[in-house]
Amino acid sequence: MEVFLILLPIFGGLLTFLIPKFNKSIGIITLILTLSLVISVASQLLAGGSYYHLLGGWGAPLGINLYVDGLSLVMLGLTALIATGAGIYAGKYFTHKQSLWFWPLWLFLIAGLNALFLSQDIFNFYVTLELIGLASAALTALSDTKEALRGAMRYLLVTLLGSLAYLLGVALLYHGFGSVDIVILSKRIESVPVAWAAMGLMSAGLLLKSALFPLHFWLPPAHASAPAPVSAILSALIIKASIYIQLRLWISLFLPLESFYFEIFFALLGSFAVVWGSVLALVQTRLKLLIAYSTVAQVGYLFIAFSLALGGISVAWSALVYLMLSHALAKSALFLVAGNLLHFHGHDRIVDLDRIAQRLPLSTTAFALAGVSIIGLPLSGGFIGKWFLLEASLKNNSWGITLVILLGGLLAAGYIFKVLGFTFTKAAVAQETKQIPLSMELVPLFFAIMAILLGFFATPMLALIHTGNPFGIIGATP
Amino acid sequence: MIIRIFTFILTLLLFAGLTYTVLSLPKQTKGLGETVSLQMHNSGVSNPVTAVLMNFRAYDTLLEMGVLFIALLGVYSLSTSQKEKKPLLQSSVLKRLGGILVPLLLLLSAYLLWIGAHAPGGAFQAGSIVSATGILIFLSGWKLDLSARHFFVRLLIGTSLLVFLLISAVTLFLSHTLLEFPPSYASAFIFLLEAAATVSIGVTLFHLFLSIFSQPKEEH
Amino acid sequence: METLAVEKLFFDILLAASLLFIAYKTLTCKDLFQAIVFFIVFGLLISVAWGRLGAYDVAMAEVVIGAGLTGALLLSALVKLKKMNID
Amino acid sequence: MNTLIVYPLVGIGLFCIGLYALIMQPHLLRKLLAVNIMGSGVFLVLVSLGMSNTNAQQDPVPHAMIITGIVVAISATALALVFMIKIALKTGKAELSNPEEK
Repeated sequence: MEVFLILLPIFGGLLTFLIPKFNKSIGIITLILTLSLVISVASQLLAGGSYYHLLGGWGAPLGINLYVDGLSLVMLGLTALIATGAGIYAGKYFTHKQSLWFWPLWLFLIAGLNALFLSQDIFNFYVTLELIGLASAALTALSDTKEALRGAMRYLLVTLLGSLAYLLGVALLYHGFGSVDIVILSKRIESVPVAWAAMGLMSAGLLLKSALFPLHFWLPPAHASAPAPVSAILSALIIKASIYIQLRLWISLFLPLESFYFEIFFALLGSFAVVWGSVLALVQTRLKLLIAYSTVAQVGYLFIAFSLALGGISVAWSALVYLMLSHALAKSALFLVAGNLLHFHGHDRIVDLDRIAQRLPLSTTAFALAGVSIIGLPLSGGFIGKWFLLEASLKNNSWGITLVILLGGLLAAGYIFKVLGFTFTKAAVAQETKQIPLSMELVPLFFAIMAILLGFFATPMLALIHTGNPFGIIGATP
Repeated sequence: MIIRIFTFILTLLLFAGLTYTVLSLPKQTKGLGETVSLQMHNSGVSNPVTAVLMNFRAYDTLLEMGVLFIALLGVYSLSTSQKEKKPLLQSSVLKRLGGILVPLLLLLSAYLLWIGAHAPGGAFQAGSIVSATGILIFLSGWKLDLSARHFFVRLLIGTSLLVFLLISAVTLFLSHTLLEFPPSYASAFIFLLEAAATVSIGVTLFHLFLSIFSQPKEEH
Repeated sequence: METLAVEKLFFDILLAASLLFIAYKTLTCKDLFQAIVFFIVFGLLISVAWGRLGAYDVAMAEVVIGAGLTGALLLSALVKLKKMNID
Repeated sequence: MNTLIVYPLVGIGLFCIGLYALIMQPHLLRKLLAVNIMGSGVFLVLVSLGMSNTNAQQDPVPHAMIITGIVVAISATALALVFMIKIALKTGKAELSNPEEK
C-alpha cells in the first residue's frame, strides 16, 4: 500500500498537467484517495507492526528500502491531512492561471514528502529533498510579486546549499562505511573523523533547511510572501521534513558518537530561537510576518526537545513529535486565516484588522483556537507537547530550559492576543472588503479544532507514534 | 569587511577539516562495486551504470524525473505566453548546416540510447542530445510549434513518468514489489524506461531553454 | 613503468590546478559573459577528470548537460539581462 | 604512488571556493555559478574518494548518483534563472540585497 502514497500523487499530478480542464477535481480526488491510503497503511501497521518494502526486490545495500513505523505513519497522515485541507482551500484561492501550475506542483510536492517520510536511504533522502525544495520554491513564486520572487530565490539558494552540504556528508558516509542504507550504516558506523565530518555537514545542511536560529534568515520573507496554502505547507511540513531526516539520522547513526556537546549546542540554539523568534513576532506589524516569526520560535522548541531526547530523556521524543504535529496543524490554520484576512482587506496590517471578529467570526475563531495551541494553553495539542517538554527539562534538571519554555509561552500569548485584540477594534479609515467563500473559512477552523483535539487523544496518538519503537528507546516493546 | 574576513576564515576552517577527513580515510574503501557485479547477470543490461540507474536504484530515477518535471512546471508558471518567438540567428548557411546536423544528431542520440545497455551511454546522454538538437533547430530559425498548449507536447513531456508508472503497476501486479523486474524481461523493461526517459528529458530540457530564451524584456 | 607514473602525476596535478584556477576565475572575473565562458570550460575540464577516473558515463553526461546545456541556459539568461540593461 | 588522492581534495577545494562566492558575491547569476561549482566539487568527492588506482574494480553506484545529481543541478539552475530574470524585471537588479527598499 505504502508505495501508492508515492505513485498516486505522481499520477494525479501528471493528469492535472495533461488535462488542465479538470485539474481541480482531479487534484482533490487524488488528495482524498491519498488520505484513505494512509488509513489503510495505518491498519497494516497496527496489524503487523513496522515493515519494510524492498524496492526492486534487491534490498539494501544494492537497492533502496522503504520503511513504515509509527513515526513515518504520523508524518504521512499529517501530510495527507494538511495537503487535502489546504488543497480544498486552494481550489478557491487561486486564479485560473495560477491553478494551472499549482495543482501539478502541489501533488508532486506531496509525492516528494511521502517519499521522504518512507525512505530509509540517505541518498534517496537527497533526491526527495531536492524534489520538495524545487517544488516549494516554485509554489512560493506563484504569487508573482517582487517579495515572493525574492523570497523564493533566497529559499531556493538556501535549499540548494543545504542539499549540497548534505550530499557531501552522504559521500563521506558512503566511502567510509560502504552503504547508503540507514540500517546497514548504523551497524557499521564508528567514531572516526569521517563520521564526525559527515555528521557536521549533514546536520548543518539540514539545520539550514529547518531554519534553526541563526540560520532562519530566509524563512520569514519566503513564508510571508508565498500564497496562503503554500505558506501553510511550508511552515507545517517542509520545515518538518528536514527535521524528520535529522531525527532519523541522529537516532540510528550519530547517537552512538559522543554527543554531549551537541546536546548543549542544540539546546542553546533552540532557546535562542524561541526567545528571538517570539520577540520578533511580537514587534511585527504585518500578520503573515508575525506568523512566520512564530515558526522560527516553534522550531526552537523542537530543537530543545531534540537536545533533551539526545540526552536520554525518552519523554522528550514524545514532546518533540507532539509539538511537531500540533504546530503543523495550528500553524497551517493561522496561515490560512491570514490568507483570508489578506483576501478580505487586501492587506495584512495588524492594526487595521477592523472588526474582523464580527465580520469573519469563523476565521477569528480559527485564529483563536490555533493560538491556544501555539501558546500551549491547557487541553490543546500544544499543551501536551509543552507539558512533556517541561517534564523532560525538569527530569534533566535544566532550569534554564524550563525558564525558556515558560518565557516562550508568555511571549506567544503576547503576540496571539495582540492580534486578537485588533480583531475587535475599528480601523481609522474605512476599507473596502471582499467576500470570502465559506470553504476558505471552514478549512482553517477544521485545522484549529484538530490542533485542540490532539490534546484530548494524547494516549492513543502516543501509542501510534511509538509503534515499532522508532526512537530506539531501550526497554520499550519493539 | 568583517563579514568577508569571517566568511573567509570559516571556509578555510571547513577546507582544513575536510582535508583532514579525506586524508584520514583508508586508501581502499569498501564501495558497492562487488555487490553490483555479483548481481549484474540479473539486471538485464551489461553496463553497470545503466543497471544501477534503471534497475537497482530505478526508484531514484523515477523521483529524479519528477524533479526535472517540477523544474519545468515552475518555469512555466512564471512564463508569460508570447505569440511570436523570434529566432536568434537568421542565416541560410546555418539552416542548411542544420539540415545536415539534425539527422546526424538524432542518429547519435538513438545510438547512445541503444548502446547504453552495454557501454557508456543511455537515456540521459541521449536525451540531452535530443534537446541540443531542438535548440539547434530553434536557433537556426526553423518554424517549430512545440508549445505546451498542445496536448501532444505535454504528453511527450510526461512520457517518462507515465511509462514509469505503467511499469510500476505491472511490477506491483507481478510480484507486489515496486519496480522488481523479472530477470527474463528486465532488458525489455529497461529499454522501455530508457526510451521514454530519452524523449522526456529531450523535450523537457529543450523547453527549459525555450522558456528562459523567450522571457519578455519588460513587464506587461 | 616509472615514467608512466610520473606522467600520470604530472597530468593529475595539472588538471587539479587548472580546475581550481578556472573555478576561481569563473567566480571572480569582472565580466559575467566571461564568467559563463569560464564555467563552460570548467565543465569540459571536469569531464576530462571524470574520464581520468573511469566514469565515462558521467563524462558524457557532463559534457552535454553540465557544460553544453547549462551553458546555453546561462547565456540566454544573460542575454535577457543585457537586453534589460541590467548587469 | 597513488596520485588520485588529489581529486577529492580538488572537490573539497571547489566546494569551499563555491561556498565563499555564494555568500559574498551579490549577483544572482554568480551565485548560481557558485552553486554549480560546489555541486561539481561534491560529485568529484563522491566518485574519487577511496579510489586507490584506476585498475581496481569500478564502483558504478556513485556514477549513477552523479548522473542523477547533474540532472537535478540543471533543473534547479533553470528554475533559478527564471526567478532571476523575473526579479530583474521587477526590481531592475539581479540581486537579492536592499531588503529595506520598499
